[in-house]
Amino acid sequence: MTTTEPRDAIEQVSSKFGITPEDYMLPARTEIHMLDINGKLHPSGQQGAEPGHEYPLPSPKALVDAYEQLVIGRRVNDQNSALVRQGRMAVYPSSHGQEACQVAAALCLGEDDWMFPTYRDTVAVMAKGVAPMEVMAGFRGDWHSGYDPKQYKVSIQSTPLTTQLLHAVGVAHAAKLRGEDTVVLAMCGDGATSEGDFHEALNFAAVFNLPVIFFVQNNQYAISVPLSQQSVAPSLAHKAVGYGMAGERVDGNDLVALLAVLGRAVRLAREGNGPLLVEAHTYRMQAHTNADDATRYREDSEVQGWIAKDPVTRMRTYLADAGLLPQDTEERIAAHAEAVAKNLRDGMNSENVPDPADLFAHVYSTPTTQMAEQAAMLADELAREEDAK
Amino acid sequence: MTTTEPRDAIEQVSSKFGITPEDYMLPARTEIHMLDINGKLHPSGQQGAEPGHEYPLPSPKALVDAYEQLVIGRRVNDQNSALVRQGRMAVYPSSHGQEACQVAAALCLGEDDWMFPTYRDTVAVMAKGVAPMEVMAGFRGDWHSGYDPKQYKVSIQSTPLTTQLLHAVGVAHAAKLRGEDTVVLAMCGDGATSEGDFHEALNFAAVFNLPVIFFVQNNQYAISVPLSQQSVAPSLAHKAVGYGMAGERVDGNDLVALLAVLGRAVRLAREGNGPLLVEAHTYRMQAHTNADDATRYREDSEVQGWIAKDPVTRMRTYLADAGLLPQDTEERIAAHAEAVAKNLRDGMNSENVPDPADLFAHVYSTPTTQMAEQAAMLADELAREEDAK
Amino acid sequence: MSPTVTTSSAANGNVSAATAAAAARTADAGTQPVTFAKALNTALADSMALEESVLVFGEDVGVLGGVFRITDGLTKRFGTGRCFDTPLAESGIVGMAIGMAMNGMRPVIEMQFDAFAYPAFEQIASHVAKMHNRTKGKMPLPMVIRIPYAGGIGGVEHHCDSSESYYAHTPGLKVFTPATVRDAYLMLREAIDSPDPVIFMEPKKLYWTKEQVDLEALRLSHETDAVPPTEGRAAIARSGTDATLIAYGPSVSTAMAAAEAAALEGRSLEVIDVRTIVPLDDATICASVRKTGRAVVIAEAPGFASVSSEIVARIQERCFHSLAAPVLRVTGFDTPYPAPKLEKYYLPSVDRILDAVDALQWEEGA
Amino acid sequence: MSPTVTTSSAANGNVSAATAAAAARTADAGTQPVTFAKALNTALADSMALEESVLVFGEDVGVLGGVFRITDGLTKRFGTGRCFDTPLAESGIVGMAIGMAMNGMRPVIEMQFDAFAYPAFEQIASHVAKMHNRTKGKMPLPMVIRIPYAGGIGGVEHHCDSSESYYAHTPGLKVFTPATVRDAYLMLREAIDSPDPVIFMEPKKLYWTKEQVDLEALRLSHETDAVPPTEGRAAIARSGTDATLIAYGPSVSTAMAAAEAAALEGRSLEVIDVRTIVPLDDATICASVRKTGRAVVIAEAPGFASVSSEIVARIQERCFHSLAAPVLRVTGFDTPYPAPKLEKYYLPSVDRILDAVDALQWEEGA
Ligand SMILES: Cc1ncc(C[n+]2csc(CCOP(=O)(O)OP(=O)(O)O)c2C)c(N)n1
Ligand SMILES: Cc1ncc(C[n+]2csc(CCOP(=O)(O)OP(=O)(O)O)c2C)c(N)n1
Ligand SMILES: [Mg+2]
Ligand SMILES: [Mg+2]
Repeated sequence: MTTTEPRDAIEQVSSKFGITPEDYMLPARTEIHMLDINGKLHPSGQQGAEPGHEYPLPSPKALVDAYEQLVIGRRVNDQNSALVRQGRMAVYPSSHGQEACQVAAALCLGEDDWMFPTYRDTVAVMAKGVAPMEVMAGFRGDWHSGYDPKQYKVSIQSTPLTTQLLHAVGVAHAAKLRGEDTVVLAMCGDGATSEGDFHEALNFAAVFNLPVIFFVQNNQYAISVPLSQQSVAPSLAHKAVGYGMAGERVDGNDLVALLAVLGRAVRLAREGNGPLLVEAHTYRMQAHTNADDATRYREDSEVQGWIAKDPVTRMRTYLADAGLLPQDTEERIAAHAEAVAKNLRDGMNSENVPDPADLFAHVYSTPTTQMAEQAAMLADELAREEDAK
Repeated sequence: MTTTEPRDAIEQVSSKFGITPEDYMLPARTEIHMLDINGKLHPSGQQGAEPGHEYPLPSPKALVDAYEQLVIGRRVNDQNSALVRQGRMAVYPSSHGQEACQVAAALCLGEDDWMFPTYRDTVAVMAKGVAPMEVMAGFRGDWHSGYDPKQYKVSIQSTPLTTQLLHAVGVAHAAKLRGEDTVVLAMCGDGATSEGDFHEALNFAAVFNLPVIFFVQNNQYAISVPLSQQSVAPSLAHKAVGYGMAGERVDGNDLVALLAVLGRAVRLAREGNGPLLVEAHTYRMQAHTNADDATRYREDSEVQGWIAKDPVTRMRTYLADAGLLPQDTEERIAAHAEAVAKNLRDGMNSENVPDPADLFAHVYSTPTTQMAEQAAMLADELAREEDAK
Repeated sequence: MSPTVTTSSAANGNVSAATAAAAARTADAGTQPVTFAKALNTALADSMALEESVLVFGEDVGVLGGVFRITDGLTKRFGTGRCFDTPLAESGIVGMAIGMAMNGMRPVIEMQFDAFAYPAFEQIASHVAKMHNRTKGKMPLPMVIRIPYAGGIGGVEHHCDSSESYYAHTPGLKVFTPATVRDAYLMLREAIDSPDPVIFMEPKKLYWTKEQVDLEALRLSHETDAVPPTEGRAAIARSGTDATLIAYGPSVSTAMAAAEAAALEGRSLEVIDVRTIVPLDDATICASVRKTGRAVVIAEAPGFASVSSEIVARIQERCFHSLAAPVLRVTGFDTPYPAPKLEKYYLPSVDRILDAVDALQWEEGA
Repeated sequence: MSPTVTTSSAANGNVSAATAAAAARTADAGTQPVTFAKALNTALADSMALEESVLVFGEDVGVLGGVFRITDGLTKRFGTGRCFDTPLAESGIVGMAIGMAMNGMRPVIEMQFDAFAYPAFEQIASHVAKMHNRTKGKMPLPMVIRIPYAGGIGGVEHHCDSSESYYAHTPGLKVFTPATVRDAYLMLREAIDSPDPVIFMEPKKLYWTKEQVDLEALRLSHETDAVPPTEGRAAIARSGTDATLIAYGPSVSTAMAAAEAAALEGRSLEVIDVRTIVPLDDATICASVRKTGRAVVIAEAPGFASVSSEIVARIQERCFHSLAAPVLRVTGFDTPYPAPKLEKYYLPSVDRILDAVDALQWEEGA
């Protein structure tokens, strides 16, 4: 990784591209899109990129691998929603409709790169390799989080909005200070961009010239609040300018474009060009969570309009047309997805009873006197209950 | 005031100017400046504005009135710094060197318009008409704030950085809901732009299309931290873009340019075109406060360089050259400034002993039982002390 | 789970028996089952109808009506100028509300959940709490910050904090927390009318509980000052003679259930519903403890350095010689709020309260 | 104002007399007057020298050395990679520190003043406090948040808050506050070594106080484990028999002065310096109160729902039958911290402490 003075980074990278810093920071005039809604590839000059800055098409292998994750992601979303309906799980914020973003977020990263996901990014977390049943611990109410962030380089799925972007900045900063070339992908939604921590995270990343990709899934809603009441900027990607950072927007239902845009962003960041902001336009096809009633704030016709843009269908059509999906491949992928779903079902159906003593075991590294006292009190209470039986 | 849908405001106003929304939002390519450092007027085409968007020169009367406030402002700063050195006052964050910004901030507003100042904006607060000794209550340690914000439409001088910008947004929002055409000027420093509340305030103002001017005095330092460690954006005015707001930067030591830029900003806001962000480039000539030692973090040569750009000298030269400063005017202004200074000296020299009972009187509108109990306890204690004498 | 609140006449000396009886008569007429949520919703609507300066805003409070539906129908009835959604930023919401209160409005804002008020902590602690004092009363801030709080609903992390102690410890804030449907209505109206800022803590597990009340009669009582204020007046939710249980918000119903269970065993417990944590009604609490000689304070929040510590400290400061045993506490543990499957071990339970009552040194005492 | 701390052997049962004597010998050699600020500065430097992962950052901590000069010289000695300024954003500072701690560093960050930590409240309450627990210990967060706090320096508003109760009430945080120069050094080193996040509250009025200490000897003692940890161990700052004064941070010196004054009047007061508010050393506090039968708790913060309430509550819960009088409190009033000219009326004073001691029912008691 080259170490550049933050103030010079934008000058240097923009001159590499032969453009002004402002043009580097401002997103391309339109979003980047590679597949049209029928799964046909847009001609290279019509993919939204500024002339001379076209994105290369990812390799066939990369595309098929990504498609496999896409199919699994859809299956995970639908399986989990079903488990919620069956009462096996308390809550699941589904990313149905956003699976292309989820998959690209995981696949653009190298093994030592970190991801900072939100509650909605379960599919991305699994696609980065976290064991599904470890991911599900939180949703089934066993414990707040069930996997080891260090092992997978995936932080816990953050509930307090946008707070995790700052943690991402810290992880990148620590890595940079040690001379490691780790890239960090930090995820949030459109609504979350309004929080103060969004601003602080982007500014810190820019000032310290850190390799962080801020990846905003603009799914048009923050629970019931549409984007128009969240921001009146030309796009969320335009927010990059205020931090001296590059922004780009991309069709969030187009897995090919996402792989291209996030791929380049990761490369630029790893090369020491500082952070980038990528906004993906997508749509939350289901309610915010199962506890939400989306009919109160949006028309069904709007939802229907997005079915035509479904990321899975588009990708399947494209790959099939390109001859990249022979029947055995399709079958293998379908079987894989089914296996994942079965694993989720089996896992959720096997009862897990957390140990009440755990309440006190992890508040501090070593329980304090107070923790020990309170643990003893509960243990005594439970013992007496046991005796009374 | 026309009521425009927030999303359309930028489209409408930019089309009025015959430019694209992005060009409207991005500041002019350079800062706006009207006087050069020798007090000569730049030719109209060389004042930094985009061609066709030149700012008109304020009227002679406006310029002389502003100059009067400028001279008073300088005198206030120097008198207060002297009072601190003499131990008559605990602390005074001087705006020496920034008086042009201070004066323009006050004079661009109408009587019903509100101002939200910081600890450093004492001169602006006085220029808006707040009685000087009421302003000084805080600095002499009598009480946290000494004037009635409603009476003067000047909020208390805010210490927690950037928090006041949101209050400004609320005042503007309330006025707008009642159909009043109040404009609100919200002030902060360069360092303060890094706080989350800055982001939230600008976004709220833009989303609700409120008539708020965010006026950033970029004096190059946040205590010891230079701008380069605060932001790597091309300018602070560029932050406007991320909110769908217009930005402009201006020479903050050029009172003529400041009056022109803030004047137009206030007019645009009052006409319903939404908020604007104005960044003034200036310099904090003295230490952060008397408690600070600026030699620890900046070279004296840097400070010296800014003496040549002194806002008072430049303005005086310009007005004198233009024949707008006959001797009697100069004398009247000098006498006025002296009178203000004497008033400050006299006020600070007359001892004021706050009443300890006030500790409890204003925590709630009507003291609670607890307040009454604690007030009685203190009163009893003081009575016993008195008896013991 | 619908405790009947008997207002203590000691605490409300200024209500004539006649007025109270009249109110009771009116109440009987249109009484029907009403949820806690509906009472709050009606209080908002009634306040907005009466006073144009009352505004409601926050996250999802507009067309959705709030994630708990407390603001349901307000945008439709009063327009988007009176009840509206904001961008997603809590400091922004509180900060903007401050400015609105400075400029003649009475904002009533919603924080979506307890832990999501924390981004606004600086605005609350440094401005909401202090504006009136720092301007020597020249700039009052009539505003209400509604915070759904506490647990018992199997919520995920950050959705179940009992955060009342942070606010109670901050001078300049008033902190209200109703425990009954009737109080939900009356206390919210009172909070909105208050010239001081009020942190209005709503026990979210109570939103769906029902009580027989007549909202129209309550409206009339409130608007004609026929009911005494709740501010600074604890309610004696149940009379008793042997020991006093002191609770508020979500814990009142647990305390009532414990008192009922204790009664079966022949022990008469008095239950005090604190209602307004700030200002606290020392008088009612102490009068009860002086009478019973024993007390247990119950709260969901972690006990350490909390409102429950304060109540214990005050009782022993003020009623020391009436105490037959130390004042005990039954609170949440000093741990983060647990995941759903463990919350039953965390929350103060009837059994745990009864254990504490049993521990009040009955042999040695009076 | 430089109280000598005699470490209670009760609280530190594991220190052999020999080790203590050895430490005392070493200490005598290089002893010189050292300010509280210098002790903190040296603790930071020694930790950084020993351990590469220790980083220092915040507002103005780099070339300026912090507004109180606690980080003076660190950038020069360790480079801008180890001690550096950040943009002006407290949530950003804490949030970035969390990420650094997640990725192998031990950040020690400075909040410039007490009230300016409030913008970071969400990061502190929802993440710093909870990360270890929510990951079942898989993701510890070794980090220290240094907060200059409390008053007595004639500071303007928002610069004198005693905010320790907010943190003490939040499970998962440890809260340390030294009252002596020696403890300033040792406790900061201990905080930096701690695997858990520590809120390190520095009483700003003590920054310029001096004590005779040998910093090099302290360093050696710390690095060779020759001194017992302070965590969870209150210090008996002065021994006495008639009543116990319990204080921490800025109030310890006031309590010591009160004890001295009381001694002149023939009353023997024991003074306990709490040192670590979380975890709290119940044992030492209760042992003292059981011995003396009387106690006054002293703190600058508003008393309501505070650390001082907790200490009172615990004493009466645990030592009820040893108490000859109610435990009293001398605290800041329940008002915002006042402007400089009024702070002398607000702060716990020697006289007010003596009044409280006088009120401990000496006639009726044991
Ligand atoms: C700080 C904070 N405030 C409020 C909430 C409650 N909340 C949870 S999700 C959500 C909407 C988020 O919208 P967006 O960022 O667009 O993400 P999406 O749910 O659409 O993926 C809200 C308001 C929260 N979790 N954290
Ligand atoms: C929230 C908050 N954090 C920190 C501080 C301490 N502080 C006071 S002034 C200041 C620097 C502000 O710099 P800038 O915004 O550029 O304004 P200037 O002082 O230069 O006018 C700092 C860090 C504060 N007052 N409020
Ligand atoms: Mg969204
Ligand atoms: Mg500055």
